[in-house]
Amino acid sequence: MANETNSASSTAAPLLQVRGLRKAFGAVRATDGVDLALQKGEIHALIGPNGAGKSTLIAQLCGELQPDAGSIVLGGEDVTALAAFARARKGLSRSFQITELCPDYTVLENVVLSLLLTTGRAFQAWSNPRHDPTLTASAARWLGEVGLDDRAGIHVRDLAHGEKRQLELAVALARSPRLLLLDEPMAGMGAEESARMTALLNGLKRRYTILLVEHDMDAVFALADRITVLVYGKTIFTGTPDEVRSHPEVRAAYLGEEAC
Amino acid sequence: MLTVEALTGGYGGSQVLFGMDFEAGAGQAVSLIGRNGMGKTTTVRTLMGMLPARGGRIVLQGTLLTTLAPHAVARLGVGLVPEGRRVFGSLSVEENLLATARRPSSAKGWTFDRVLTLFPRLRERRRQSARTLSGGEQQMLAIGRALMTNPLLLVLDEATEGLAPLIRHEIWDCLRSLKQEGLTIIVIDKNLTEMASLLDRHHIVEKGRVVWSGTPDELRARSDLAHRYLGI
Amino acid sequence: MLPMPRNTSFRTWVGLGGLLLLALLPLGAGLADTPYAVNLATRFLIYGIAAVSLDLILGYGAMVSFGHAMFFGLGGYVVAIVAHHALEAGPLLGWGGSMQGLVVWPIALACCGMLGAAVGYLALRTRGVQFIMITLAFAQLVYFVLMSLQVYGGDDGLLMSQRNALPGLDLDQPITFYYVCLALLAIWTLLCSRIVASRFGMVLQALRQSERRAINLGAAPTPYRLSAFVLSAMGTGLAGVLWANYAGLVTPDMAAWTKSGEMMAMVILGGAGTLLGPIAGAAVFLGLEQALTAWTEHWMLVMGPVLVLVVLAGRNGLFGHWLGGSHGQ
Amino acid sequence: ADPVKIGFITTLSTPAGYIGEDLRDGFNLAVKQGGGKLGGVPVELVVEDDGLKPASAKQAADRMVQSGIRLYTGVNFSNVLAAVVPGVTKAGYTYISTNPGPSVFAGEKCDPNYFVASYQNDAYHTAGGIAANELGFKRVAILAPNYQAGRDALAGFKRTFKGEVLAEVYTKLDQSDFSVEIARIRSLAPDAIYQFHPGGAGINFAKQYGNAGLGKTIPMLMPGFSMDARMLTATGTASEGFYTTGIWSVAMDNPGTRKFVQDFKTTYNRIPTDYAMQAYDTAQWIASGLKAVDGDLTKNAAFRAALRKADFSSLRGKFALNTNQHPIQDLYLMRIEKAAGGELAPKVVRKIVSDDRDSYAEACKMPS
Amino acid sequence: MTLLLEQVLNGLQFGAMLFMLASGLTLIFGIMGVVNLTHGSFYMVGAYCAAFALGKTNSFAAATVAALLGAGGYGLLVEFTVIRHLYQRDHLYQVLATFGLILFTNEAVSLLFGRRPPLVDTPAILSGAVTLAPGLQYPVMRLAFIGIGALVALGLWFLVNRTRVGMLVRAGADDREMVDALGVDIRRLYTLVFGLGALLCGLAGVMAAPLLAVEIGMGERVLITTFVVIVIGGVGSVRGAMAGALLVGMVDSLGRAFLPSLLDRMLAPQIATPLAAGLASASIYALMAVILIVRPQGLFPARP
Ligand SMILES: Nc1ncnc2c1ncn2[C@@H]1O[C@H](COP(=O)(O)OP(=O)(O)OP(=O)(O)O)[C@@H](O)[C@H]1O
Ligand SMILES: Nc1ncnc2c1ncn2[C@@H]1O[C@H](COP(=O)(O)OP(=O)(O)OP(=O)(O)O)[C@@H](O)[C@H]1O
Ligand SMILES: [Mg+2]
Ligand SMILES: [Mg+2]
Repeated sequence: MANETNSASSTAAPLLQVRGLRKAFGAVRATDGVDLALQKGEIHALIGPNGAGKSTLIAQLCGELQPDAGSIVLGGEDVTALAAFARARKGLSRSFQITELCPDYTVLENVVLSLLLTTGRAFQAWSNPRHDPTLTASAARWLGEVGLDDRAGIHVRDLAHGEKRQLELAVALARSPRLLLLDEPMAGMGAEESARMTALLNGLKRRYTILLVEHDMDAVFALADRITVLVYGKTIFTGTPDEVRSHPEVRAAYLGEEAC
Repeated sequence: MLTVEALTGGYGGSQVLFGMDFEAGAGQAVSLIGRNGMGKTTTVRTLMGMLPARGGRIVLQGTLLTTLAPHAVARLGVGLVPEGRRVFGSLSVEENLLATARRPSSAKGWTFDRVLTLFPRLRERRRQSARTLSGGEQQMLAIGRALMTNPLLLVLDEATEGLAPLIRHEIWDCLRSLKQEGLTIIVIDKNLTEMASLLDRHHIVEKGRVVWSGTPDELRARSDLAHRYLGI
Repeated sequence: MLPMPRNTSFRTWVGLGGLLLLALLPLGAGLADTPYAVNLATRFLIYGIAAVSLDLILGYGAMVSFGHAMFFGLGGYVVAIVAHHALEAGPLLGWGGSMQGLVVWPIALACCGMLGAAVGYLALRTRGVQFIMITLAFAQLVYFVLMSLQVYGGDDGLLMSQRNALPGLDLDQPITFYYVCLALLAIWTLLCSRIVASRFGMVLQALRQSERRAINLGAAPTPYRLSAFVLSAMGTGLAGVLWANYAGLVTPDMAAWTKSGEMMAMVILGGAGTLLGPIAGAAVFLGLEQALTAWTEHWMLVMGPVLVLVVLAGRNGLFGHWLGGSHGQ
Repeated sequence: ADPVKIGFITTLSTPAGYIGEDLRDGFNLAVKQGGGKLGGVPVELVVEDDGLKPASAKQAADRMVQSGIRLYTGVNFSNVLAAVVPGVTKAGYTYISTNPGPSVFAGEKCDPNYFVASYQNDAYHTAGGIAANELGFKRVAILAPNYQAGRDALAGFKRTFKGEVLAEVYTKLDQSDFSVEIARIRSLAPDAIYQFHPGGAGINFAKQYGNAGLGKTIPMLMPGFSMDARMLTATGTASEGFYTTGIWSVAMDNPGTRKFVQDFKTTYNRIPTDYAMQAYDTAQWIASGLKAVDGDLTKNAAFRAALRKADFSSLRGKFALNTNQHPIQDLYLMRIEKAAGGELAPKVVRKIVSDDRDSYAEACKMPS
Repeated sequence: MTLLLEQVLNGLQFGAMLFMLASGLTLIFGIMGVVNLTHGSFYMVGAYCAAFALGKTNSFAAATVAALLGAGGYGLLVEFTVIRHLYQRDHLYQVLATFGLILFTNEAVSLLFGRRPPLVDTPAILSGAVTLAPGLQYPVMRLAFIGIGALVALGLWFLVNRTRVGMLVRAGADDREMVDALGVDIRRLYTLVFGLGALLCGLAGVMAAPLLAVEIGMGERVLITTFVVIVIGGVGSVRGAMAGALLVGMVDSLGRAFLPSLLDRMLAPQIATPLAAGLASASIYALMAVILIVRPQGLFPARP
């Protein structure tokens, strides 16, 4: 159900089309008229200073926050008014900047949960999903991908911070989403894990469409096809990594000396 | 300043620390680095008294810390920026900074104004409740909160997680000048290159032990170490 | 390498062992010449059903209902009222009433289900402490309604002078009634444990642990929570039905807040989120109360500290740790 | 021989616990005076707390029935009584009520094994209506909590009261502050009020009524159990001048009462309530029955016959049994006044009903 | 008209009494995160201590001191032995433990002080009534209640929102361990705040004692109503407790005062009387249900 995009239309029209999105908290305009288009199969990075409104934008895309104005179109369908769970069922998946997992479940169960909620048979009250070989095998495979295979039976509450971050990614990836929103997936991971996740995401390129929010510039420049820069709720620039790297305004507002 | 000797500890049934050894001289900056889940945070928590030490000693300026409660450790001058920010969500930015503040011993100490000058972003958000801050803003707040206790020893556990590059640079700059003022610093972070100019010593942690220690230059020279223990 | 929930087979064995023990109890009581023991044990079973039902939402869904006694009361009142009309008072809305369990019991459960759906729908708009209090509020409303039902005895309650009939069984026989209760408890517990381990149960528990995560995975919270709430209401209603038959009397205090508190105490005492634990919790709670009241009139002086100690000593009730429950931190 | 066991189920916990305590102690006093015997037969009291929960009481009763206890008493609330009595009488054992006498068991559901030593529930309230007439009150306001006994109370009063009821006020069951009702009474300015609130609520009402200064201007009339000895001490001077109705008072002038009050005071160090008196009477009555069968309760018919004779000297004076096995007795109007020692006590003003019998007896077809 | 005014004052006074209990509870419950059913017991202990001291010394001042010391001291004891181990635990366990404490306290009090409700008379300075308006006399005791309620409200609001203690307590509810790690002895702080809550109960106890029967179980009777107040007002905020207390006080009092005559005018008396009584009994619960359905967090939640 997740990946049935009409291929003919998807090459032409973007998978995600955001127009004029606005959200204010009192006097703070966290999202101030954002336009954004994601093509199917691209990794599109969203960068910007702290408090620029990236997480707020993601929250509106996934349906946790209702925008004040603007529209969100996913695969040709206007989803602006849909609740978060309904959007998730339409193939949207996200990771959280501040880890959100089920602490009393094991690592594997967390992934199984993610998978079983894509099957459309989640409201079934008899069989035990932990004994379902397709679910567990697929979940175990994803744990392998993020490097947590030896932690499968551990309760999430006993994991180290970095390991939770890895699991956070696995849970989001496992659903084979149509559109993946990643909010700082590398934050809290060590250098090795960051590199590993970068490689993993690189391998998923073209198969997955990803909106990537990240402050780890190595990862961003290694992965992104295009980069949008958000400052004070407004997009100031969209372009290829090279263009962004050399853009003076971006360097002043965000990168500092990093790009050298 | 701080000496950690043969420290062991862990959670409930599982042991995590198997004899940590390191020290930080007064006015020095040292790091704990290593892969995920190797026990860096556990070391910090044990140091702070948030977890009981099962063996070994932690001595701060001649005082044994291992039996003290966290607030007593903090009052000896240890300021903590915890992993995962842990700001007080229902307090405003201002209250977060003021609630646990302690008066500086010298005129040059940290005050509310000085913290807001370091992080202008926080000044803009003064009355906002900390729960609704962006991830990076929360991180700034956590650092500011620790500074407001005017510590002698500052412990930063992944304090730059989620911060934009520009801010990260500012923080490293700031730490450098703090060090110059005589503050002792322990950093846990993954940005080796960015840290290099601040640090006197690295400690690589592997499975609850320090397996190697040396200056940043020595570490740079030994690429095998970085590969073996840090996976780079 | 499939990590199964620990203790699954262990728990199954404990369950079966307990069932066997309970099944043999009347025999033992007969041998020991303490026929009253069967009566007492029947009480444990009835409250066991209520405790299991409450645990379903409390232990697995983190819906702390402080008003579950309303379903206990309603279930009891429905059968007692129908019996009252069948035996004494003449037709009710043109229906002569019935004493057939197979007719009346489902009606009672349906009533509880409907009340559960209505209360649950409204209460589930809130969380946490507010949920505790709004369920309490509804229970108090039910309590006041029962109090003011003057035709059905008001605060004096309503006697049910005869037990319901089940085909082929004589429920007036204490031992038969005991086995009926036991069978219902066993079936209900089995059903609940299947539900809890199922896909539905997995999502329900995920909603407890991290609602935000579950929603973003595509789970709509209300249908899951409401279904569990209704099921739980019906289970508690069943206990009320059995209680009315057992005691031959329904009173408004079946729906009082203290009753809800006692049910909660049973669940926690036995270990929330374990299903089997609450059954044991009910037995311990009632047994203790029974033993202490018979021993001294100052029994609360002992009972109170016992409850406190149980909380202070164990992380999850008396049996929670042992049964490997999922709840508690 | 083994002592005769008497099941004594009563409310000892909860705020109403003091009533159960007085019932138990009053009964025990009689046993103690008899040297552990009633009517020459050794008895053993099996006391159990019902926590004011009908279901718990029924549990306890069922257990005692199964363990072979044949004689029961002690319950202090109607709803608890309703739960206990059917099980006991169905088994063919005897129940003697020390306190409540609900109308169901006085009428159609009367039973040869069920006796009442106290009064039928309506008695005090119908007497209240008569007292109001005799005191010349024309316009009254009446108040009671919104539950069965409260509604029965006001209905009983209205049955005999001839004047105008200005307002019939039902208070909340657990209400503790009555300022609202008192303000309303003040604005209605009736000749008097009749109110019935048991336990703590009764104390609260009386205290607040007195403190609001109404005690002096608008007389208050109430059933005696709404201002028993203990409530009186807790209410203090606010209660001075209130009228009550009742069957007995500590100040009653007869030798039995003088001795009882004296003994009770020395044994328990407090003034007995009506409940204690009723329980004491119950014990004496049981003594007369036990004596007749020589402690053998299996002689059920003989025991019942002996009880029906009511051959004992009641502290209240006259005591006879109606066909429904409820008492026929006199009722008095009393007024709370300072006694010689300065303490407050209800003093008998006059007898207002002689040989009061309840109206339900006609509906009772007592099988013998 | 004066009747209306008087009934409004009655509502206010009932609200003030509820507020004194609710404010302490909202501190403990909303801010410190402990569902403390024992709260009503502190009130009872306060009232009993007052009655005891009054019986011994005949001085209301001594009674007040005894109530504050007794309730506060018992609060500290309970915190020290039981509650302090429960801050980190699920609400469920707090409910069970404090339920046990209620049973214990009730029985202990009845053993210590006997089952006989003791007498507390209104002190001389507070007895009598003042004329507020022509035809409107109002008891001084009740006016004092309203005044003290208002003072407590101000003081608490200041403490919670304007002092460092308030900030620290709220911070502790978010993350106890971090407050500790930043150098504040959170245990001691919590003990003191808990004691303060209990102290307020003692105050309510001694104030209520002249008006009400001092008896076992007087705590539970108001406990549920107090919870209703807090939930209506929004958990954890003093302002909310204030609003909730006034609302509940008014609805309850005015409902009892005017529902019967209102319904009498519209319906036949045999329907109107029981209906009015029933409605009055259920009014505050209905109020709570409606408010929670419209505003699930209550009127002024501390943490939106
Ligand atoms: N509920 C809220 N009320 C008030 N202000 C809010 C609220 N939520 C977010 N904000 C503000 O909106 C701005 C955008 O926040 P957002 O979390 O989207 O930033 P971000 O770009 O994700 O930053 P970071 O990189 O630090 O995570 C911030 O300044 C934040 O303080
Ligand atoms: N609360 C806990 N209970 C049990 N085990 C824990 C707990 N927290 C951490 N652990 C375990 O302790 C080990 C060390 O964890 P620690 O958090 O110290 O690692 P770390 O070096 O800080 O890693 P990271 O870089 O991911 O933060 C890990 O294996 C982890 O699974
Ligand atoms: Mg963000
Ligand atoms: Mg760490």
